[in-house]
Amino acid sequence: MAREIGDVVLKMEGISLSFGGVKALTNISFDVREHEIRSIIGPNGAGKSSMLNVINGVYHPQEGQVTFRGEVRRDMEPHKAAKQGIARTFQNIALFKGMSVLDNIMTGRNLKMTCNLFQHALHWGAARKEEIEHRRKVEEVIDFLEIQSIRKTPVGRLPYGLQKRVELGRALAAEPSLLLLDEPMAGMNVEEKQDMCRFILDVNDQFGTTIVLIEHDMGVVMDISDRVVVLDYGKKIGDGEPDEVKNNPDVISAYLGTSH
Amino acid sequence: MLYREAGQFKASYEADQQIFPILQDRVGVLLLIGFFALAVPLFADQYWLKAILIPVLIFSLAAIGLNILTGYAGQLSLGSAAFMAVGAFGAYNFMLRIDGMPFLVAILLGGLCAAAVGVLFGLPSLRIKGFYLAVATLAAQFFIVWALVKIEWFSNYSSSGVITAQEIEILGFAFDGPVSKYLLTLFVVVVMALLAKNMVRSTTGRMWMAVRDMDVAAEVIGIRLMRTKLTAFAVSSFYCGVAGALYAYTYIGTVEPEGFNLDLSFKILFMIIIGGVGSIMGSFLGAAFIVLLPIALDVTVPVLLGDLVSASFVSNLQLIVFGGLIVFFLIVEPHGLARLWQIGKEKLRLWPFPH
Amino acid sequence: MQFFFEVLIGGLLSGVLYALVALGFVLIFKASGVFNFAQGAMVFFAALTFVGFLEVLPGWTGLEEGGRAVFWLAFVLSLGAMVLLAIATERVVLRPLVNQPPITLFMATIGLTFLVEGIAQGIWGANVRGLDLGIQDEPIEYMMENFNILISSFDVFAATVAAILVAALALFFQYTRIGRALRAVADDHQAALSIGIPLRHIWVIVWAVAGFVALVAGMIWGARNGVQFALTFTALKALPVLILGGFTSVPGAIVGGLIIGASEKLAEVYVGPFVGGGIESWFPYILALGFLLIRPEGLFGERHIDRV
Amino acid sequence: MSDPRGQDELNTFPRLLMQHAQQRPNRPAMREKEYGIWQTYSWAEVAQNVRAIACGLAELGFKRGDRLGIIGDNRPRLYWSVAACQCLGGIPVMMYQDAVAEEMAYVLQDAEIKFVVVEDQEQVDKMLEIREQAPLLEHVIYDDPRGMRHYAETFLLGLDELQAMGTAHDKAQPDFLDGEIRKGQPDDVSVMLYTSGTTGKPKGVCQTHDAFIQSAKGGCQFDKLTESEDILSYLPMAWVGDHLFSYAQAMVSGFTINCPESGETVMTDLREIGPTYYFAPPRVFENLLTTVLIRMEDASWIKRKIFGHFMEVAKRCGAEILDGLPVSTADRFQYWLGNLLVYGPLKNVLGFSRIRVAYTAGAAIGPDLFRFYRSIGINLKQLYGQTETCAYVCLQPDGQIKLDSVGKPAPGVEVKLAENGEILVKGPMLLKAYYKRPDATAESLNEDGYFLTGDAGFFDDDGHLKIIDRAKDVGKLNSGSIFAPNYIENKLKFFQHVKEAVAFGNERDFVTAFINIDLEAVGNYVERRGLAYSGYTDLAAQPMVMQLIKECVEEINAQLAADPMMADSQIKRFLILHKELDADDGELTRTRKVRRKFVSERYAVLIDALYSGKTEQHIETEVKYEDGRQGKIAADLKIEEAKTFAPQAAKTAA
Repeated sequence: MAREIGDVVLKMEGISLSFGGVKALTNISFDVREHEIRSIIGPNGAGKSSMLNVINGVYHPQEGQVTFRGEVRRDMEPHKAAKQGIARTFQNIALFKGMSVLDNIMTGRNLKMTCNLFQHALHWGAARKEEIEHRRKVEEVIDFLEIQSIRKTPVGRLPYGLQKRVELGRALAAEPSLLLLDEPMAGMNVEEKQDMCRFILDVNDQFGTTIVLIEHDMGVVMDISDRVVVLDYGKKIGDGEPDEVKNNPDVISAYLGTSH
Repeated sequence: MLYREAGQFKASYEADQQIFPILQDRVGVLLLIGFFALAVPLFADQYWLKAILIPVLIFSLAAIGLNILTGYAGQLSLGSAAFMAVGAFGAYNFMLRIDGMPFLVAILLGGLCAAAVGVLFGLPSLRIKGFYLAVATLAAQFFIVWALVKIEWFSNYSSSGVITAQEIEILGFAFDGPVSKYLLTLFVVVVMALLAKNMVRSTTGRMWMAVRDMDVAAEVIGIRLMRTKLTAFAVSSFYCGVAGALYAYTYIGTVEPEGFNLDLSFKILFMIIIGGVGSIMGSFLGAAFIVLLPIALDVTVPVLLGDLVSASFVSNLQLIVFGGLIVFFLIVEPHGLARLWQIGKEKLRLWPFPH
Repeated sequence: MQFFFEVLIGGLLSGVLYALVALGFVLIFKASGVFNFAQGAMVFFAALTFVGFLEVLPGWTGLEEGGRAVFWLAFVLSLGAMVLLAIATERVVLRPLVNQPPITLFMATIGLTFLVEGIAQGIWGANVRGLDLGIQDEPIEYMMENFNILISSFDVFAATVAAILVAALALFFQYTRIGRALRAVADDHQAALSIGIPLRHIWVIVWAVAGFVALVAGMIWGARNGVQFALTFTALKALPVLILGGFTSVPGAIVGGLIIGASEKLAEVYVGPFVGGGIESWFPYILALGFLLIRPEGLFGERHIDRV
Repeated sequence: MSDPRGQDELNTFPRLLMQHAQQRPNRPAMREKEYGIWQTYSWAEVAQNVRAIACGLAELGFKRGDRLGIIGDNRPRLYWSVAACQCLGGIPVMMYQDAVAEEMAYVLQDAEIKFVVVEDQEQVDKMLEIREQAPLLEHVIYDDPRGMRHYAETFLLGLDELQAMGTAHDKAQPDFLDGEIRKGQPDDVSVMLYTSGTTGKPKGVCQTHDAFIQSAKGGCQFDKLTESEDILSYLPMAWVGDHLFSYAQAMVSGFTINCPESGETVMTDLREIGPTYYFAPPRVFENLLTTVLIRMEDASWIKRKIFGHFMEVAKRCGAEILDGLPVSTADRFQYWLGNLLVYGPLKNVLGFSRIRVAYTAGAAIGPDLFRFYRSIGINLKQLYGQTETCAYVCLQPDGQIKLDSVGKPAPGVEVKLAENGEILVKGPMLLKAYYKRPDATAESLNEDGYFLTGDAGFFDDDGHLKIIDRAKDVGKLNSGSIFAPNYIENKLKFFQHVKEAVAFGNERDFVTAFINIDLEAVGNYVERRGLAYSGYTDLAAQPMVMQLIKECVEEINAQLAADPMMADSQIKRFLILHKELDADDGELTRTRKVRRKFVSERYAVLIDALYSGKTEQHIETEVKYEDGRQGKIAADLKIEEAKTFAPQAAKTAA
């Protein structure tokens, strides 16, 4: 009854990344399997966000290689990653502030839209049909995330929790096969967290989307992840199923060392 | 107050995604167009047509062009006038050098020339942002004006690059009077405004705005920054180019490259700031405001202050008022007249409630 | 070859003046993050105010026309006017726009340009005025005789003044409390606030210093070419300098100014004739643009990493 | 009446539906706000879908006479399930979607339900929870498949799959369903609606096709409803009113019902649709008015002035203009101006600008509230009816609106009063029976075939019925005149400062009352006068509050004195209770009705004090807090005398 965890789709091998001499990631390797929820945890500054940025090509690692669906990617550009079906959300909400919820989510479908500028200008025939067809898809996302009542609200006016939801919506609109979530529950209250958890599980379950998740809330991570990678100061100190990781002495000391 | 929206429900996405989803707006806009197309030619005198309505329309078009680039795609440009010049000289040369060139095709080709030049000067936008880019567009401003003066071929070897627009004839009908020129301008501007509105409310527009609001996120969802920015440059310059061609053909008649100087570029920038950055409607409001303001000052100041003031005082006053208004709008209403209009409309929709 | 050096040195010397205007930009950008398009207008305003005072002061005070006293009094008064302008700018433009995106502030300074120009001409009139600083604008005989190179003593004077000014500013930034505070603000507004530096004061000071630089630049330019509206165009000359040198670098402004000054003159003389002349208006921009494509952050600018 | 009728006559709902599908196939039958737009279903589409669901149900083994449970919000497919069930000769049983699982279990058991159609996962979970208690339950069909992927239970089935099955079945045997529809008879039970019942367990009221069709027809003729009406269906499907307005009347007239997107968006959806025909309980109208007034408070003074002025105008002549009464030209002009500036925009913003007929019922509506809506030109009317009478007994005719009556007997309805004042009704709309409760059925219908409504009332001189109280609550004062506690309490509750009231007087010399103040309204009132208070008990004990309530009571007394039947019921003494009456403490029912008996026992000492002439009484009361803890509230309550009026004197004073 549970979803089938499949083969490895994403493989990170010996990734090292530094900014002007400061090492952000040191020789990190791990893999992500089809349909699984894979969490990356670690104290602040452990290099979690940098890891996501390497996966979808915002940062280019100095060493190591990333293999996605059998293809080795060097100097991957973010928009090419998007084309291959990788979508993501950001730690600090990166919505398009001047646009409505609907338009924000519509942008998520830009890769699937094929009409050109001239067709758009005329807004007739194919362009119009395409717009409507994708609006329908976007409405499904809106329905899925239960944000019907705010669909035409400018995102800047929304409370934080809802903005995070809209950002997830924009990522989902692309119908990604790999979804990278950077602290989707940061700054949320308990109820919002529960909702977000439910959405993440539903996405994973209903669409079979593989998810790489960065999250601080240990309870949530241990609950919903299939496997967890633990980073500390840019190095991998643990990797495995939640229970395994929980009892890993390195992980415990890293957490005790920082949080107390 | 005037709005009666209850019962205007949308049963299809077509209906929901109209440019004016509210019936009263649709009617209002049609009435407005009808008024300007039918009533104005009957009643307006030559001065109004030549000195106010035609320039307002042309500058509106140029402002739409700049708004596409700056307001929607977020790339600041200080060279709009130069692209107008390219359009004007382009159209002139097509008319001059190709026999039987239809006028409308010539201005579109003029616009395309401007678009090509726009893309060329837009190339730096791939690597540079913000002020740097604004400065780069100044290069376009200076270089283009210089080239049009110095390369005499463009002006058919006239002195200091002055060109005189040919007669306009479409399907055998000569557009020689102010009324016919006005109607022609109105037609082109309305059609192009509609096309612009369509662009900005479709994927193209959303990609522009995405790049404007947060380029990193835009790239991550698959938007190609280069292509998007260059498209904005091309479309924007095209609009400016067509506006420039109209400027030469239906407004001034005889133009020189120096007429398309930095001051004109600033004027267009002011139009979108005062009219509303990121609004097609605001482009019209801003153009009308900037064209009418000096006229209003010219008329009212001497009346109010009598002979005390000299002409130079009025022109300084103009500078001060322009400058002051820019600062004022940026502080008080950064989205300009369009936002004021929108707020007013919102109030009417919610009347009698305040919010 | 002599001709080449003449052109080069002439270019470098006018480059010094570009650098002076660019310096005003850099100061303000460093301290308040504002790209001050009105710097050119400030130069015009300062010069016009100065000559204006030179004209009216003898009548008001009975001091001897063209005398030293009038000169210094006019200088001090003009400086005062620039301080007032700085205060007014902070109060009317900067404070209400605090926390707005930089591009908005940039556009506001375009508005400010118009305001300042209008006010300057409104007060002093729009006539072209001459300005005599008492420095002869004639070739230095020594250079003439020994190297057969024509160099104006005025240019040398201007370069010297500019050099002194730059050095003074560098010392000011490096060794005074206010200077350090200014640098702190440039690095991090929040941090500056948290160590108790009143941001508003900093802004006023830095705009006043930029006003002072504008005054000096305006006097030199004005003495050379007459005090006229064209002074505002100095700002347009300074922009490519900034691109070249980087918005935040004082040395960049100076080196950039020299490069632009020299190359524009050389280009005008050696390339100009082949394309019809008058390329001074755009050549610096194209040069800067070409440079920009290679090094987007300018000569001395800091590379900026987008954090996501 | 029970003779089998002609097969083609439109005397059952399935036949009506099929008729619409032929006569007006392309007119919208239903709309639902979904995915951002109003998804529209034509009559032909509805018929098609209903056929599919019906055939699917038949495939699953649904038989004639079986009951089909239906649980969920107002969704088109749930309405279709109602019709589908009726096509097969089954009996739909709608349940309140917010009911807890146990309450549903009771209905499932009582109605012996084997099939249920539910809206979503939430309801499926409830079904799973009570499966043990409802052993008969065989199939649970869900409308929205969201989240249902991992439910492996074999008795679960998606409505999509059911429809697919049904479509195939209908294709294979097109005559099957037509045959089933033909078998349907007008006096078959068409629906079972459970009454909430203040006492005892809920009872299933069996209504026939004929009853609902006759009631719907009567109502449609009465208000001249056509196929072009739009109604917003947002009230629970299990409630008789929704079944009459959104189902029966739509089926009879062929108009369009509109389902909102969700509970949160009802107001927006209402505004978008702008219904022409609208129903809401008084509570909704009251909340709406409150929001209007609150929102107006933030308006600029000039707007408030305009609003205030034209509201005065409306008060003066609005209702009269609506009723077509003569009004001076000056007032007409003012009203016209007001309509332009205030009423029109206001109705538009609320979504009421297209309303032709609006009804309210279910509880007494305050005369000011009622008048407000009528005065701004909304044709709001009252009706009277019960589940047992298809919510169809009395209606207010256009142009003959009295604020405190429920109108005249509806077409085809006979109304008479029993000796004790109880209202008895007879007509085609009466229930067939209470399901499996012959005792209750017999009790509620007298030998002449009249239904005992349990309400007491009287006819005024124009033949309008006035409801005064529940018949069993109506008592007599020692003076022999009638004592109707509810009537008095309702009048008190129309004051915004009074939240709840309990009147006493049966077999006593005079009337007394307990008052619960409205914490928010009274709190605001005293705060504006600079008084601080700490909680309800403290607030209730403030002399200023006592004075405020006293004024209310005296105003009521003046009104009562004006009515010869009620003049003796003036409130002589009252007190303000030290705690709010609470359902958790058993003082109120879950539907917030006062449990009179319980209250009078619990506070017997207070009642004694009211009648013994004391001016103060100490009381200690046990309470249950929200978190389940027990506590005590003690207070010394002041007892106040109110001014009463002589019947004659009051006439001139009032």
